Amino acid sequence: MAYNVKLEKFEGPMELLLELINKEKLDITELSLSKVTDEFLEHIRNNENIHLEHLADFLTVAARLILIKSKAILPMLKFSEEEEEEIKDLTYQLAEYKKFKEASLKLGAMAEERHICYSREGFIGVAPVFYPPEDLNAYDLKKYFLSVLSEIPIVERLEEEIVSEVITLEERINDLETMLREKVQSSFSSLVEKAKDKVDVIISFLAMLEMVKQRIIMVDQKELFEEIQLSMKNQ
Amino acid sequence: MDQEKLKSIIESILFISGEPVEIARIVKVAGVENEEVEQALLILQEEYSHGRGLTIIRKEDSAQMTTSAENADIISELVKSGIQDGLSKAALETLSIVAYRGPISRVSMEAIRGVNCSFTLRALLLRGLLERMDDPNGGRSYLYKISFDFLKKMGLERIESLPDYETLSQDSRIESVLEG
Amino acid sequence: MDQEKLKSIIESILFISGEPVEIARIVKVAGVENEEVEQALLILQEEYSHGRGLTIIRKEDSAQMTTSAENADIISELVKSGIQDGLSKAALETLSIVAYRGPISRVSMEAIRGVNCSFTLRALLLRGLLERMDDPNGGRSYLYKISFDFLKKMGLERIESLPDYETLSQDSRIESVLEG
Repeated sequence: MAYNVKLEKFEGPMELLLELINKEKLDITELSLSKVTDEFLEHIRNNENIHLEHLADFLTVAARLILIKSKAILPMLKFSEEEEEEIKDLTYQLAEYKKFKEASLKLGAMAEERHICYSREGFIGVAPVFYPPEDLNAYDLKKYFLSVLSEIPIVERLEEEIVSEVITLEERINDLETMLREKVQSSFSSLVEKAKDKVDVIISFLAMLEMVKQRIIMVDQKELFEEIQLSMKNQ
Repeated sequence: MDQEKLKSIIESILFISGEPVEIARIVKVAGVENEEVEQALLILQEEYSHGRGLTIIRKEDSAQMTTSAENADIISELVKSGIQDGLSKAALETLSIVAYRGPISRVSMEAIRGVNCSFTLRALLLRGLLERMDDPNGGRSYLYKISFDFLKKMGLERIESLPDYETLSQDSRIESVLEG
Repeated sequence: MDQEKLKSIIESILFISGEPVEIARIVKVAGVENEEVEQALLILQEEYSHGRGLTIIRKEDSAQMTTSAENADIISELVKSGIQDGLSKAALETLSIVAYRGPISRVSMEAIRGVNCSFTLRALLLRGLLERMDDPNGGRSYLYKISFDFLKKMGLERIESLPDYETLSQDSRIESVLEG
């Protein structure tokens, strides 16, 4: 799969997604998102150096893209209301993000021009007037210092949160995969025997769905919403 | 009070304070009505906006006197100011969302950027380009808004002078929900 | 250089400096002739001499922008008005950090609070609750500590008499932000 975007360039999943869509000169629609899903997943797989703090964010978007792509390829699949909502949200979010990405470029250009307004230090030469608050004592100072201490973010705790978030998301993607598999029965497992990781499985699965769509593999479905049997066309 | 006198008082107050001054404070010190101060400030801002070396920045309920943006090159050589430092891509994205949509919560910001923003927010707060306030809807969360230092850095007299402010400050979905 | 532009530059320079500025310095910064600066200054002085809140005074080879004499009362009123009986939460937090961690630099304080503190520090200095001293590690920065008067007011002989000073001043959470 050919793409030439480097991770360092991207601040987050929305930026990557926007770049992929812009590169294909597409508008922001569900269909466009489904078209760039593979590239997006490839990106996650190939960039082992995604920062832990950003991985969860990339996976969230990946999960939504997988929904969108499966919907585009197999319109007969039924999605829950919640899943439909997630799909709509992503299109909206990307459109919003695009506006602010563009605005941020303009702001960046403005900052570059360095047309800065400088302020002066206040009350130069004005002598301080000693005016202590009447009711403040040493114990109040202790109380406020304790509250300052409790507000200090603890870095390790943040990281733990992110790790558990990533695990939840991996489960989520795993569930998605299972869900799709159940809906479309096939000898899918043989396709993914050599899969390196979950993202790999997902990509293979989406690839298979794509083949269905392009009629490279046969689809046999007795009735709407019944199991679909897949077989290679040349078998 | 005579309007010319009030303008003179406002000039003195803004000059000596250096920092942003709340309109309420000017009202109190000058012993006049809020309206009168607003009116006088508008006139002063207008007077200072044409080829002068000083300018008056307005944000919410405060005003600050600064050097004018046109003289930035010359003044930057005289002052050592962190306000001149560059901004990262993440910082610019975050700032633009806060500038057009603030006061805004971290959660809403992340819903747009799709990325955890806590580190960027912390850095921007430290640099004084953002301010935070308690969320009036309660909880221990904050709302973020831009600061006077942000306006100074961009050379803006007011937030509404940002490009496309009218359109970008509106969230189409919120509007449609309200209408619907 | 256009005289209007030069006047504008002089306004900016005098404003930002606050102190008397040597004419020679203006000449150098603006890159013009001595004569031109003298001429522009005369015009500015004249413009500022009628009912304005600012004035430009000449002393030997220097010029200075200050508030005009007729607003002197207003300025002392302003200083008084900044002093409310209570302190804001930001002020109390800042005060407590200086108490337990002082003498401390503004940068360290901001790393601990996670927000820009310059405004709060200035207010506490003006109110005589804090003192600042030059940072022995050099630079143009200062270290802040609780003023002697305020210590006395709280009935403390030395800062170490604060409750749990030994443990709280060494808290590891603070060390972790300051190292980072």
